[in-house]
Amino acid sequence: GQSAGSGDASGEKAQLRVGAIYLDSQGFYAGVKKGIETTAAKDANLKLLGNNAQGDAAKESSFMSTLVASKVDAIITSAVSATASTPAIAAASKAGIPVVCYNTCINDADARKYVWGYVLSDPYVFGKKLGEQAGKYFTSQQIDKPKIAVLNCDFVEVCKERKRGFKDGLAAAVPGAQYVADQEGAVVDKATPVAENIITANPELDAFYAVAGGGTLAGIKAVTTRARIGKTVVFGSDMTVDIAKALVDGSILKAEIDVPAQTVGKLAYEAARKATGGAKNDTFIIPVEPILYTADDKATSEKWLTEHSDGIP
Amino acid sequence: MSTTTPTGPPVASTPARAGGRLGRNTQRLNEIGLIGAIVVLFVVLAATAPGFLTVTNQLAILRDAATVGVVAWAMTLVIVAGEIDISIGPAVAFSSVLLAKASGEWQVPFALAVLLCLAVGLLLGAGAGFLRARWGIPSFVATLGLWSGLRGLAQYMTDGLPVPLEPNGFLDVLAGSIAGIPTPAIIMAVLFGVFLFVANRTAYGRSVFAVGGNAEAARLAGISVARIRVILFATTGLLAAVSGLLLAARLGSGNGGASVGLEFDVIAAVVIGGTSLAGGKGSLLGTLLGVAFITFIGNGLVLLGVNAFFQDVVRGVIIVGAVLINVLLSHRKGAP
Amino acid sequence: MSTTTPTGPPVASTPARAGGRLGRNTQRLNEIGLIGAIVVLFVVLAATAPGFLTVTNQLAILRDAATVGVVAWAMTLVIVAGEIDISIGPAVAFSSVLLAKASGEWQVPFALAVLLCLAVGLLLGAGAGFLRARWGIPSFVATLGLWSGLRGLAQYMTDGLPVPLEPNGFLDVLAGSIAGIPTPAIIMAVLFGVFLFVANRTAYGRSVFAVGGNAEAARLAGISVARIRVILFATTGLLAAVSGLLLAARLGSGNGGASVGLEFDVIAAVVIGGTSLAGGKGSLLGTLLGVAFITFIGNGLVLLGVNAFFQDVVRGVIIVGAVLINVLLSHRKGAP
Amino acid sequence: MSNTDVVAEVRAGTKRYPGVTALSDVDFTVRRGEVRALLGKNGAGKSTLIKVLSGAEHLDSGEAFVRGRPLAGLGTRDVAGLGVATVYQELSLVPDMTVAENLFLGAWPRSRGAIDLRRMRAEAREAMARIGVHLDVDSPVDSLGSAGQQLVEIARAVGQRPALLILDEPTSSLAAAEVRQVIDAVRHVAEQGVAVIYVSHRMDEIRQVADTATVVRDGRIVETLPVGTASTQEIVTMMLGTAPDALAPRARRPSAERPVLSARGLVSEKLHGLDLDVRPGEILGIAGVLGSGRTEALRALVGLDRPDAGEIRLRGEAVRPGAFAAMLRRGLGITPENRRRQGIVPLLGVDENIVISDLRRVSRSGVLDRRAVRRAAQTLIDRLAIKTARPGTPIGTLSGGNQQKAVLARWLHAGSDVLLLDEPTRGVDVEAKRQIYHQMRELADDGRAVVFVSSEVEELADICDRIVVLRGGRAVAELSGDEIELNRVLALAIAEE
Ligand SMILES: Nc1ncnc2c1ncn2[C@@H]1O[C@H](COP(=O)(O)OP(=O)(O)OP(=O)(O)O)[C@@H](O)[C@H]1O
Ligand SMILES: Nc1ncnc2c1ncn2[C@@H]1O[C@H](COP(=O)(O)OP(=O)(O)OP(=O)(O)O)[C@@H](O)[C@H]1O
Ligand SMILES: [Mg+2]
Ligand SMILES: [Mg+2]
Repeated sequence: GQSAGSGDASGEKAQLRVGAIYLDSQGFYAGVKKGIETTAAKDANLKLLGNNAQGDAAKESSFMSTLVASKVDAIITSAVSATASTPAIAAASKAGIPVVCYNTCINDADARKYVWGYVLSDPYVFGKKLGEQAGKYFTSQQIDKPKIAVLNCDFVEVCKERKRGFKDGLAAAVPGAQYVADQEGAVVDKATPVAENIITANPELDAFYAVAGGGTLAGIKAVTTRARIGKTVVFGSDMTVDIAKALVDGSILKAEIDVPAQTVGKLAYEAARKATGGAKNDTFIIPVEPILYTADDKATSEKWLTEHSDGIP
Repeated sequence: MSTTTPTGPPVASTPARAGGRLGRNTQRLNEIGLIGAIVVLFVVLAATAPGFLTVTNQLAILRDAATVGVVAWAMTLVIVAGEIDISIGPAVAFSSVLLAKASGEWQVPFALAVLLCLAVGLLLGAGAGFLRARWGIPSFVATLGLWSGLRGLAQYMTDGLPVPLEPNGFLDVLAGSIAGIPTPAIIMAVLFGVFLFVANRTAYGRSVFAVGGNAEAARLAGISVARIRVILFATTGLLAAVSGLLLAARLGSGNGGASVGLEFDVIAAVVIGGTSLAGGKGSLLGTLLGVAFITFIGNGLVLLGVNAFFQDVVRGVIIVGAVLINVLLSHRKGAP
Repeated sequence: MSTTTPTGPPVASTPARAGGRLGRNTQRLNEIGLIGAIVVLFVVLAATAPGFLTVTNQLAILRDAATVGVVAWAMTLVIVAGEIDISIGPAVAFSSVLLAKASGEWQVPFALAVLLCLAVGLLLGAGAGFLRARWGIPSFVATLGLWSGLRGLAQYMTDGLPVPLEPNGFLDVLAGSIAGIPTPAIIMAVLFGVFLFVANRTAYGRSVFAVGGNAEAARLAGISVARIRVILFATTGLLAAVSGLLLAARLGSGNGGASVGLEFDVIAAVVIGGTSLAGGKGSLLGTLLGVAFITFIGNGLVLLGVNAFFQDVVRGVIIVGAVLINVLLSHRKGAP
Repeated sequence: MSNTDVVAEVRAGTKRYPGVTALSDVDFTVRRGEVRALLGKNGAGKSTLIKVLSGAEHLDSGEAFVRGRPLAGLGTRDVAGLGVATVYQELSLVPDMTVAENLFLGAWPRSRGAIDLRRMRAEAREAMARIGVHLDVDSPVDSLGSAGQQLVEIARAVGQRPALLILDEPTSSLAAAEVRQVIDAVRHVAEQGVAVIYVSHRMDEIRQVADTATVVRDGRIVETLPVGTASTQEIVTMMLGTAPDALAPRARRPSAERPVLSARGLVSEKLHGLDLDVRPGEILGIAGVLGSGRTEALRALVGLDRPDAGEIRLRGEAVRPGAFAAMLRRGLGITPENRRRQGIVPLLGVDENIVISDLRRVSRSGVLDRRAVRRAAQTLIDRLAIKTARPGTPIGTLSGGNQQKAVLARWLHAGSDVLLLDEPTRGVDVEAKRQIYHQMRELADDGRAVVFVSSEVEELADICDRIVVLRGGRAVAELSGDEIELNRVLALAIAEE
């Protein structure tokens, strides 16, 4: 029974329609998607309209306006950009459609005006925790001027925050850290040669800091192919099966920071569901703690692997 | 070279047939076929996609159509002339960045910043056209250079971050509606009228068809082929800049990473509309239908909740399918 | 594309002269020019980029070259035949995903999974070729369909996630080295030899040149133009699959989002190598140099620590610059 | 098929293209050792008949045989296997490939899977020698010029040692000396028992080469007759279906006016100090063998090429060389030698192909006036008797002669008063030729200057008021009025340096 006129509020609503927008095709969003979908599966008579903005604010805006125009009941989104996503989210809010952000959102002032709630793990904290762990590692190895190369994903704003957090966290323990390279390395196939070239240019490299999952894998690959195992280590972000395995192995990847994606999805969906019911949200931020995994604590990583046997983080 | 190029339509067992005499009828046939396809699509979506038929959604479709349509008119002429421009996506993103940077950081007065964007778009396009016209660099290569260069520049200038724009009345109008119709759609419609007129009723427009049909003959008949080519690319550059302004208004910021792959949507719309990549024939009406087709599909796929990645599969199949049907239709017509 | 691209050195004051007569000399000249450019580039990088001259870096360059090179040989013939294949990047990514899925989730024996990948690559390419050959769908459109469809499918099958591969000896060899030389480089070199022979010394290879130079003449001479076209695209499909295997081995996983934009690097290498997008002429030696040129630049830009975004700008300028220099060289030669 | 001498036969053959019946109920037979000319107007169906016999097209009804084998379902390659070798009307060579490669296109000699380059070259030389031609087998064919290319095509066909050799207008781009070469080769081949079908619009050539002629009109065979006994007048009447009009009036009155266009000391790759004066009110013929620089001379005069040295004056004023657009504006017009490649825009209508030379004339304040376009085109279509269904019919579907007239009409539309016509009668049938001659004469009478380049010395001698002979890029002789005589022009053009 799909009536086209879901716009009319009168009478019994045939179906609840929720739009979900994923920022790009990184593994994290596959996890969020799974989280949303498994939680939503419990609701009968619900249609989920998922879409992927592929990191493109123009595409996001177009999806958003399509969802708004067709009068969905709620929208879950990870905003492509703090500024560029604002008009679309504002339009949704003005059309009376509650918007729930997760992972990324628009700038704070506007978010509090237009967004019902924000499932957030603070990227600065995310980076900082890893930075502090890196500090511990270098201190324990008695390296006081480590040469570090960053594999960044600066085309996403969150990544810059993560990087800032990492640098601050590390500087607290190891003020002499030097950043000898800072190249884009977010997608594994592009990042691998870049990481290898960085080793070439900096033969004495002590560590890679990868701001995203693709870079983490690339760093591990490069250290392996350039026979720097035991000399260059990797601090990475975002969990995947390969990364968990590398942690268990422990010879290259020393620490990994991750936001549990499926939890984020679950929380975001629950928030959206509440919003459609007309509930108010006083706290605005719905916090999610990033989880730090280290090479020393293999058990946690192994547990992660069993819990995510389908490969979706 | 010279001696070679078979002028006719490319291939198939009956190379001569698809050609001239039937050119116009085939064109018409193709348009009727497309209208049929669009009507079917519309009915199917109306029946299956909740919210499709609402007025707001139809207006949203109009707004989205402009993203592809504005540039598609200019692209039609480029392709009719036997050329191609693959720099659209980066050019649009670059223009949005330029507007934001100029009116913000560089403190250029807003009206001037808008003019600057348009002028730069025009000049960049003209530059690619000049490389083609003066040095015979294939337009695919010349615009591939722009494709890579402008994307890089836009991202480099902004460090990959959106550059916020001060809101103002002009931007609000661009992002909003006039008399209930989305402004981009109005601009698209006006430009369509202009291009329809230019293509069919001006010396320039007819010269484009002549150049696409046989550049050497056009040159010997006194048409300045080089000038035409420069103007063609200058026009796509200009309209990409206009698209960039619309994008900036819509997003309230300049975005170096936006509009990835837009060039392919635009080219697909033109080709679905029956314009031949071999040059010499095509119609704006066809492109209009192609834009409508592509936009309906994009909208429908979202409303139907089709998996985001799978949408690309559907899109690929549909592009090839639509062109295949065009070809089959003209073959049938061509048979004795 | 096909028949389209205005043949011959389009413009300039002396269209007749610049043409064919000088074809071969020009080709040679272009190659000499490229070798010169590569030598200059090499010297500059050796002097300015730390670590450039090391053996490991030179081996890494060889490995990187294979990413572009393996497919570039097949692409050279496609372009010589007056066609184009823009589906490379998605085809490579799709093949890596297929290998990982088949050998993992679907529990196909590994050797069979490898064969499956190659067969599927071949068939997809042949399919695009068939659309071109049988129905005259421009190859740009046919492969645009694959471009969109395969990327979508690869991402859809994996949900955008890398699919881990069980390590095994075969993959280790593919990802590793033989006698100190990276395996991909060896594969690239062997394939280069094969293609060099095929292009110049076999009936198929010469037929490709004939089809690109004058398809109608080739048809009248009894060459099965349709068969040639199908084989051409089947070959790029197959080599894209091989590239996909190499990628999977290197990354230890299948990646639906990998190799974005690879098609443009491949086309750029071929075009920089002096092969004409208008079809009919080109050389594998030129493409080899084009691949070397592009790889050196990519390596050098990273070693020099150039801003990632700005690298795209440099790349755009260099592509156009290289082609422009080719053109200027042949013009000078063409002058009396 | 009892008669073993019959090499090829068509019985009740009909072939339709959309809108045209190219062949209708045709019966046609050709025997060993016979050279059969095919005659007919443009669009009569000659090329279609040939394509049917070579397997490039198939009959809609009726049957075609080669050496007794029905051709239904066979492709060009199969038919070639039966011993049919064809030289098509449109050049079918691959420009960037060498002479040797082109000679064996698609059938390169192979050994162990690879092309045997040495054997290929040797056999190529042999094949060229067989028709008495000596070209560098390693040079790319597009360095040869059209004569050389045509000879390569003929050598390719003859080299296949065919039972049936088909030549579709093999000489339309050749001049006297080369035509001689082709005719000798054909006779030589026929003497060895090969059947030959030979298409040409030149009657004198037909008389030299053919034994019998088949006249085709509107897709039907009118008659097959021995060439020796029929008069040209009779044959032409058969082709046209009516008695031909009188030839263009020979005026033979060189103009005494001051030159409107003159060149002094032009030097370029193929010109070596050319002097030339073009006067209003006359038809100036330019004679010369292939490669004597006629095309280059016209291209330089009109500003398409920039000569390395020399001066060009228009109405007494020196002009900047290479300023093509300016020359057109100042009243020059050129019709190129290759109509299909350089003349027409095939998909555009006849009307647009005509008015393209001056769109302003049919515009009002920048907007094309459709009625003005139609009117201007219709006037010229009527004046030149261009046969077209509608003014808007795509020009690519017209016969060669009519296309040529439309290209000429372009410059009448633009009001040009100096017309440079490069081979305007190439591949054009008798009737259209006559009409073109008449036009040229009318233009000259009207006080315009007409420059007429042709490889057919006969027609130059017939209609020009003055003839300049080019040799080696230089004007070596000038004849005017009654000095003009066929043999004299021929002798001057061919004479050795
Ligand atoms: N491929 C084709 N498609 C449509 N019509 C065609 C085709 N080929 C030939 N025709 C038409 O068939 C008729 C016969 O053409 P054909 O080429 O046989 O004439 P022809 O006698 O060789 O003329 P010419 O002397 O100009 O070479 C013409 O009306 C022509 O327009
Ligand atoms: N595509 C072309 N465009 C312009 N000019 C050409 C083209 N192809 C050939 N030409 C010129 O026309 C000439 C054709 O040479 P060809 O052997 O046919 O003798 P021709 O035209 O009779 O020579 P000429 O007119 O110089 O006596 C070539 O020398 C070349 O310079
Ligand atoms: Mg003919
Ligand atoms: Mg000539």
